[in-house]
Amino acid sequence: MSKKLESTLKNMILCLLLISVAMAGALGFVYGMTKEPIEKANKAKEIQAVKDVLPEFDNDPTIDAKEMEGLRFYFATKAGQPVGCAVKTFTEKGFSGHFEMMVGFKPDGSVNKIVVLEHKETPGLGSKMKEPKFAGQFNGLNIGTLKDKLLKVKKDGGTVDAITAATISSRAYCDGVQKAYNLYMNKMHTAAEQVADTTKGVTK
Amino acid sequence: MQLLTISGSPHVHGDQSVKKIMWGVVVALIPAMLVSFWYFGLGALLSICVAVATCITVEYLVAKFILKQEPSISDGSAIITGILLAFNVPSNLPWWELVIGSVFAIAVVKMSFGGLGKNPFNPALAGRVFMLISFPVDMTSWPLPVQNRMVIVDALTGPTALGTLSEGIKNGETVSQLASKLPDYTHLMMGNIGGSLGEVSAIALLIGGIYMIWRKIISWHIPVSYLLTVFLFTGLLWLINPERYIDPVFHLLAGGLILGAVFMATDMVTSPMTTKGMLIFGLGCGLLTVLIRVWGSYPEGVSFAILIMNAVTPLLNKYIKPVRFGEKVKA
Amino acid sequence: MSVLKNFTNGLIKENPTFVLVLGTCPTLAVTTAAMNGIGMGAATTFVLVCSNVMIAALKNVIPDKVRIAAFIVIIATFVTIVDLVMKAYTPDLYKTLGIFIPLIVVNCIILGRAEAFAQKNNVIPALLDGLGMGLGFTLAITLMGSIREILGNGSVFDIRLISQEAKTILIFILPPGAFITYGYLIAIMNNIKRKYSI
Amino acid sequence: MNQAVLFAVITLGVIGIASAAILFIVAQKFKVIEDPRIDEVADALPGANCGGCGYAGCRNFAEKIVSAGSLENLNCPVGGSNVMKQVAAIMGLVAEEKDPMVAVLRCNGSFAHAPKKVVYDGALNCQFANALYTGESGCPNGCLGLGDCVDSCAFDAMYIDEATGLPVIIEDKCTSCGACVKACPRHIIELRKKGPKSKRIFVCCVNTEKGAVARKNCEVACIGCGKCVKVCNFEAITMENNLAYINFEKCTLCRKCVEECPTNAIHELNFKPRAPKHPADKQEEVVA
Amino acid sequence: MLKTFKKGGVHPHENKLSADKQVQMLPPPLKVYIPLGQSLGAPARPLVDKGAEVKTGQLIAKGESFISANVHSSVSGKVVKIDDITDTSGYRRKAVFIETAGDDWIDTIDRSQTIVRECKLSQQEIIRKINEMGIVGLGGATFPSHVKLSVPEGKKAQTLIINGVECEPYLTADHRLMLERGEEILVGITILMKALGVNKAVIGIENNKPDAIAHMQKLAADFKGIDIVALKVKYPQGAEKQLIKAVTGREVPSQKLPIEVGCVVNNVGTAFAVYEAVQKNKPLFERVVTVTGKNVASPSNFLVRIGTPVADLIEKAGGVPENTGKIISGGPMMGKALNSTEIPVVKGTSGILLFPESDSKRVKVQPCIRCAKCVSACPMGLEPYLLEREVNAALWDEAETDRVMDCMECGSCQFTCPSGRPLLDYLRLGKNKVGQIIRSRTK
Amino acid sequence: MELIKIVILALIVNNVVLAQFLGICPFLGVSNKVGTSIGMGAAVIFVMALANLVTYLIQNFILVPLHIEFMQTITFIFIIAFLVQVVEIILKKSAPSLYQALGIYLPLITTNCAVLGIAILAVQKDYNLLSSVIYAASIAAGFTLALILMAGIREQLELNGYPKGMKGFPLSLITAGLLSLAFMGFAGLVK
Ligand SMILES: Cc1cc2nc3c(=O)[nH]c(=O)nc-3n(C[C@H](O)[C@H](O)[C@H](O)COP(=O)(O)O)c2cc1C
Ligand SMILES: Cc1cc2nc3c(=O)[nH]c(=O)nc-3n(C[C@H](O)[C@H](O)[C@H](O)COP(=O)(O)O)c2cc1C
Ligand SMILES: Cc1cc2nc3c(=O)[nH]c(=O)nc-3n(C[C@H](O)[C@H](O)[C@H](O)COP(=O)(O)O)c2cc1C
Ligand SMILES: Cc1cc2nc3c(=O)[nH]c(=O)nc-3n(C[C@H](O)[C@H](O)[C@H](O)CO)c2cc1C
Ligand code: SF4
Ligand code: SF4
Ligand code: SF4
Ligand code: SF4
Ligand code: FES
Repeated sequence: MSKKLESTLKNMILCLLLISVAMAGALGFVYGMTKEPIEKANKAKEIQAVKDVLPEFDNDPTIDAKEMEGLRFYFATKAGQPVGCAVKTFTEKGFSGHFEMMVGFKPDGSVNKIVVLEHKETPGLGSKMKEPKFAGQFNGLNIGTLKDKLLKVKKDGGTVDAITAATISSRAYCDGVQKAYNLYMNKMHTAAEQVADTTKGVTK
Repeated sequence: MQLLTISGSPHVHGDQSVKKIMWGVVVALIPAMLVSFWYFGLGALLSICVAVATCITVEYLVAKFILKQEPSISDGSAIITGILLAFNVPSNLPWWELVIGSVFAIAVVKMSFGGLGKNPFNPALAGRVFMLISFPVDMTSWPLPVQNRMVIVDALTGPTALGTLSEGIKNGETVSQLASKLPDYTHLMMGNIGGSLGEVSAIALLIGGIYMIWRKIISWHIPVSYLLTVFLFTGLLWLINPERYIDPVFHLLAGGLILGAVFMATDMVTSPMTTKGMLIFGLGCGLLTVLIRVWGSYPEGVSFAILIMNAVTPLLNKYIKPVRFGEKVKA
Repeated sequence: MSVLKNFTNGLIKENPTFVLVLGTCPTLAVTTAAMNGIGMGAATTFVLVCSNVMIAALKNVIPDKVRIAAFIVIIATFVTIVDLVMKAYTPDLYKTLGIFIPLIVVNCIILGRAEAFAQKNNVIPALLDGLGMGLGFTLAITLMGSIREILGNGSVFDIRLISQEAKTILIFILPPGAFITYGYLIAIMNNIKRKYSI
Repeated sequence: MNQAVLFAVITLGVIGIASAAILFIVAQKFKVIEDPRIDEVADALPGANCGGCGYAGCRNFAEKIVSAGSLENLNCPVGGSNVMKQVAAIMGLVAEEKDPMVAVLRCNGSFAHAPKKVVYDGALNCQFANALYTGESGCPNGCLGLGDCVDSCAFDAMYIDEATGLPVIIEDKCTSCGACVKACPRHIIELRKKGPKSKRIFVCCVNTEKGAVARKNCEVACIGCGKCVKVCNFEAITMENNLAYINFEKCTLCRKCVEECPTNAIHELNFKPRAPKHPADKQEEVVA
Repeated sequence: MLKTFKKGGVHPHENKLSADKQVQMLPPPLKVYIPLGQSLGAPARPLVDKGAEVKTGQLIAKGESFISANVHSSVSGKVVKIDDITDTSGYRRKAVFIETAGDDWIDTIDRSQTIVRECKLSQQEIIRKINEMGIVGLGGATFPSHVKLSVPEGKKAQTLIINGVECEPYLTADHRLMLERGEEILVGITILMKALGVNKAVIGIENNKPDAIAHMQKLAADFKGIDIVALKVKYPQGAEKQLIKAVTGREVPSQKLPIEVGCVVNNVGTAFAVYEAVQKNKPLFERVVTVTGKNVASPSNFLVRIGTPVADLIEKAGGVPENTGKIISGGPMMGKALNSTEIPVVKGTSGILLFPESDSKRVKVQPCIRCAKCVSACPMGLEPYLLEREVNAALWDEAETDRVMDCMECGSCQFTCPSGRPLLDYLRLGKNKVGQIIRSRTK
Repeated sequence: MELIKIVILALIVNNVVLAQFLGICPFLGVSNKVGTSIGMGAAVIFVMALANLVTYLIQNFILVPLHIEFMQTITFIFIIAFLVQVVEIILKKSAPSLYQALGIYLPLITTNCAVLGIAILAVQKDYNLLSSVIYAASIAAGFTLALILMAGIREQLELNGYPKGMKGFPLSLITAGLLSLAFMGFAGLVK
């Protein structure tokens, strides 16, 4: 083995500097390479989530997405006609606190479909809210038709069948959907039409 | 004359033995067992049999074939684990889940550490928590006391008193609104309520406890300091806001507190060795129980509280020493 | 020493997971499913191989006093590369592995091998050593992931073994299950090793 | 390329230079004089600071090694035996080239040779039994058979023979670490030269009582008759306190004494069984 | 409420089979083996040679170091040899072998039965006399009494406590002595008080000897400053520190002597021996020994010459039953198991106990279940279960900080342990080792 | 209130070791003696608080303004390693007794993935400077808690004896598993 470099101040600094610079350069290079794919991946994911909860659309809902009270609203149009709005909503009431979901509303305010995006609920319990058995019961549901326009589990006098032994998660789920509904119906309905108008304008 | 025997003193031995202690506990468990048969019928009997049989078999097999030591089933400790494990589950728990829980309790929690006397955690409790987390649905659907004792699995289920309370409070209801849904104290004393097999009757459990104290199997320190802590702590909360926090008597009688304080916190293997340590142990159990019951997401905190204090026990043993003779400066 | 031995060493005799018991955090954290094991293993192996090779190549120009600092920079670079690449091309896996990708940088296996092996050997053995260690790690955590997934979720590599509705022993995909599974796997490994005196 | 690369390079470069400089200055300024071996040992260790050795990092482990001065119970699981060998070299702990040694049991008071006179029923611990009484056979020096030595052996090189009640040393496994020698309260075990082809001759008794008393308790006791001393041509045997001792440095393995001993207290190990009265054979052995 | 000590303690079956058996005087045996080391401390140096003729009471070995006691011949006859004999220690030690011929006492001994109450000797003279006559504590520890009576500089004795507790099951020697020689004991106590310069003495007697309490109370009325205290029955009340605690409420600090709290403790037998030595010039060459056991034909109390082989005694009590499994010198809680019947009675022998085979084996050892019964049984406030583990793991430093040296080997812990663990075996080992370490440190 | 929540969450509910699986290597390595684990714990608390302070500054005053967040891992680990070394050297010289008590654990901390992990997590959680430091300190205190409990149990196991086949890591891991089981009881204490 040949002799190692001495640990003098000069050598130390030089070596570290060189390695740092080289490595940082390499990193910057890779960063540049992956920057776009990462952004694309992120965007694809966002759009995918919207696609999951809404009927077919042909615009890019991420462009005009609006933010309000921590909720994010994506407006979808097809051939200039509004087909619905996907709301990225959340709740803090889960068994393990915060979780996020995407709720797709049709223009009339009824639910098209709901997906859970991110959650920490217990596997096998709260996590069952992802399964169609539970999530399916919301499809087509219009909260406006419910008593007091409130979404509640049966235990609390509502209509939703809670997941067995996971009432807390079910309640939280309802809470998230309710929040999305309220904002959508009260504040965002008009915005949806505007978006539809602008896209119409564009397509025309 | 035979060959003489040589050994160091003492040459006589008292009349306590591990076997006697363990069977004494089994005897002390009988009143609660009878109550559970009465209210939960055949299902209770079956659960106890399944748990005990599994515990004994697993202990035998592990000792004999894995640890290659002499199996010591006859000391009866596995029977206690089995009974207490069954006591801690709903009587309609599917039998195979109880079997898995028992295997965990004995094979993992007890025998992995070398068997009787070596385990740092209470096997029955760890087994129970294991099942609670693994099979939360079945472990939280409580059968109501039965009308027909010959039915094994009763379809009728309902929440425990603590479950009702916890749900209600989380849902924003007040104690007085909930009062009508909660069982009254006589029911809590007698055991005519939904809940785990063995935890329902406060009286039967206390009889067992007094028997054990009389037989000098356990000392009073842990149960008394445990129960007293819960009483005082919940009492304080109740005084602060009786609408948010229910009264201390309810906390004493509901759930597995008495079962835990009398039979499980007192497990000598996993509790401290000095009286001062025992008092602190009881205090810790009490505080944690209330903490979990009142603010945690589990309606019942006894199992977790005792398990956590089990973990603290070695430290208590290390730092809390008995008062040595001649330690106090002369009177 | 045969060159091949550098490679096989990490698989069994000095398996980083079961024998050296290093890099325990990812082993416990990401093994909730078998697939995660492969992902994490691949990422770690990549970093291990690249940094081993690089360190072996540069060993003579790095002064002793800044050795560790230099190693860290090198390792961290490769970790960041993996991080970026995974973010770009396997975003879902990246999400499940979460913070444990950047943490590869402090994974004891990597720095340990850098110090113990790469620093003292040439490029080829260092490469094989990294590959062996990485593969040993991958195999081990995939095994553990499979066990936990089967017991806790009733599936393996997302292939369902029992019906969705059937009950599984949930605890195995929760933290206590991780510790306990790992504990028993090491115990079994030790006993096998002793028996066959590997 | 772009800004990002530029900033990355600058940032890391600056941090790199700054750290190196600060480290250098701090290290110079706050220099503490230590045993230089600590550095050497620390360098030999993997430096993973994983704590696998049970100490707080490699350096702490190195300090421990240097302060302990031995490697007993100290091991680095990451580096393995290679690293430990290097460390041993730094510490100067490599066993100098010595004749290989092996543990030897110097008591033959088996159940048959030294029958029980009493039954012992206490803690299974030689040290305690030794403090309590002479032993089941009545011999105050003999093996108690409770296995303190077996427990002390970290290499599984010993076991208690159920039939004789005496420990047995497995020569191949014995590393001559000497743990058992220290463990035995009766000083029965001795490390002796392994000898050519493991051949050894030694007095298998440590009883210092007078001949008649010793003989009463054990039929294979050394009775201090002195015949072996006389017959040995190499002055290898000495007699002290009624007990003969064979110095393994001087013993030439001629086997004369073995035949001479009236109680068969002198043992020969790993010799070819001798042909009955064939002097030529004996001659050969001496040469070997 | 009767007085007792507070912490720990146990209550074994008392089995005082020989409580109402009068002390029988045994004739001198045919041969005696008189060990040279019969007290705590160094063995005495023999003054006679093989073939020498000796008289009963003659000094045959001199205690020469500070803690050491004289040894006297207990018979008259011829010295056969000075050789090793297995004694109570379980090991062979030097002893003087004497073949008896007649019973010829040295002249200075006053053999009359009259009780001499008055003692004109000064403090120093009393102590010298006690030293000369080879008096050692007869309560079990055989500590040379003259040493104990020489209160160290700067300390002051306030109370003499006389140990009439006899808390060991089976033993009745002290009990009988109090009933039969009460007055002599009281005179002995006044002498001890004088030697110590105290004017207060307390005799502690456990409540299972009501006759002795009553008897002593009646006699003590005649003596100034001597009180009788009845104590609740609890083992090991007879242990020095526990007795002081029970009687005075004071606790002797760890590793300190009773004098620290102004007390000196002596056994009733010692008081009697002191009486005989000082008033009658009689050296300590005989003592009361209880021979008992459930299948001993006639449990008895004997006045025995020191050096008598145990076999002789047992013969007198009905012989060794066929099923005997264990012979113990002393009580069942603290006594030593003997490995032969040829072992001689020594000054410290308070009883000989025969156990049938069925009671001789210990119960099966099981793992500790951490029941803490040993902790609550230990009168010294130790943690026997922990000390056992520490000794087992050779953690001597830890054992020392956990006060292994405070253990007085009473055996309460092992007695209570439901798992039958050999706690005391390990504790002794620990004391041994830690003692060595401590000594090597001070050196 | 927010801060108290952070403390409770970090200390027991989401215990780093028992629930988040960070810093397991030193947890298994240094938990054989209670005394040692107290020292280690104190050192970890100090270093983690300090590290989070510095990484917070770097993140918010260098990486974010320059848009080079991708350099996070490399700069953080570099800074942490550097910090630990400097602290160690200074401590050794200027406070040898403190060094004996805490300093010897410092090198072990560099490779404790909890330090880097928590620094990154604190950034992800968007904590402000104070919260970030408090968060790190309580996480480290949670680490210490787990370490000390574990050490107590292991000391007891060592004395009591255990099956041969379970010696070392298996026994520690199973004990940790049961400890983690017990700690699940704290779930939901703070939402
Ligand atoms: C380990 C464990 C995890 C749990 N996870 C959840 C959960 O994710 N979501 C939930 O609503 N309940 C969960 N629970 C159940 C709650 O504690 C509570 O029992 C239940 O939500 C309310 O009971 P119910 O649904 O039967 O009315 C869990 C219970 C356990 C034991
Ligand atoms: C080494 C040693 C020194 C002693 N020194 C004295 C002493 O100087 N004065 C004294 O009165 N007693 C002394 N004693 C006697 C003790 O106080 C005690 O009486 C004796 O050990 C017997 O007590 P026991 O039978 O309760 O064990 C000493 C004992 C020992 C072991
Ligand atoms: C556990 C234990 C029990 C004892 N029991 C008695 C007893 O019952 N009677 C007695 O006289 N001495 C007993 N002793 C001895 C006393 O502690 C003390 O040594 C003795 O009374 C001192 O008197 P002496 O020097 O005259 O023998 C006992 C000692 C111990 C350690
Ligand atoms: C008073 C007492 C209480 C006990 N409690 C329990 C218990 O709660 N759980 C259990 O598994 N075993 C219990 N046992 C039995 C035994 O101690 C237990 O199995 C050991 O922990 C196994 O080593 C108890 C024993 C006694 C004497
Ligand atoms: S303890 Fe050491 S010397 Fe003794 S037999 Fe074992 S390896 Fe050989
Ligand atoms: S050789 Fe020594 S240590 Fe070994 S069994 Fe015999 S007496 Fe015990
Ligand atoms: S023998 Fe020692 S440890 Fe045991 S009870 Fe008596 S004093 Fe305590
Ligand atoms: S009495 Fe025995 S079983 Fe109980 S704690 Fe003490 S040693 Fe253990
Ligand atoms: S991998 Fe987390 S500390 Fe080693």
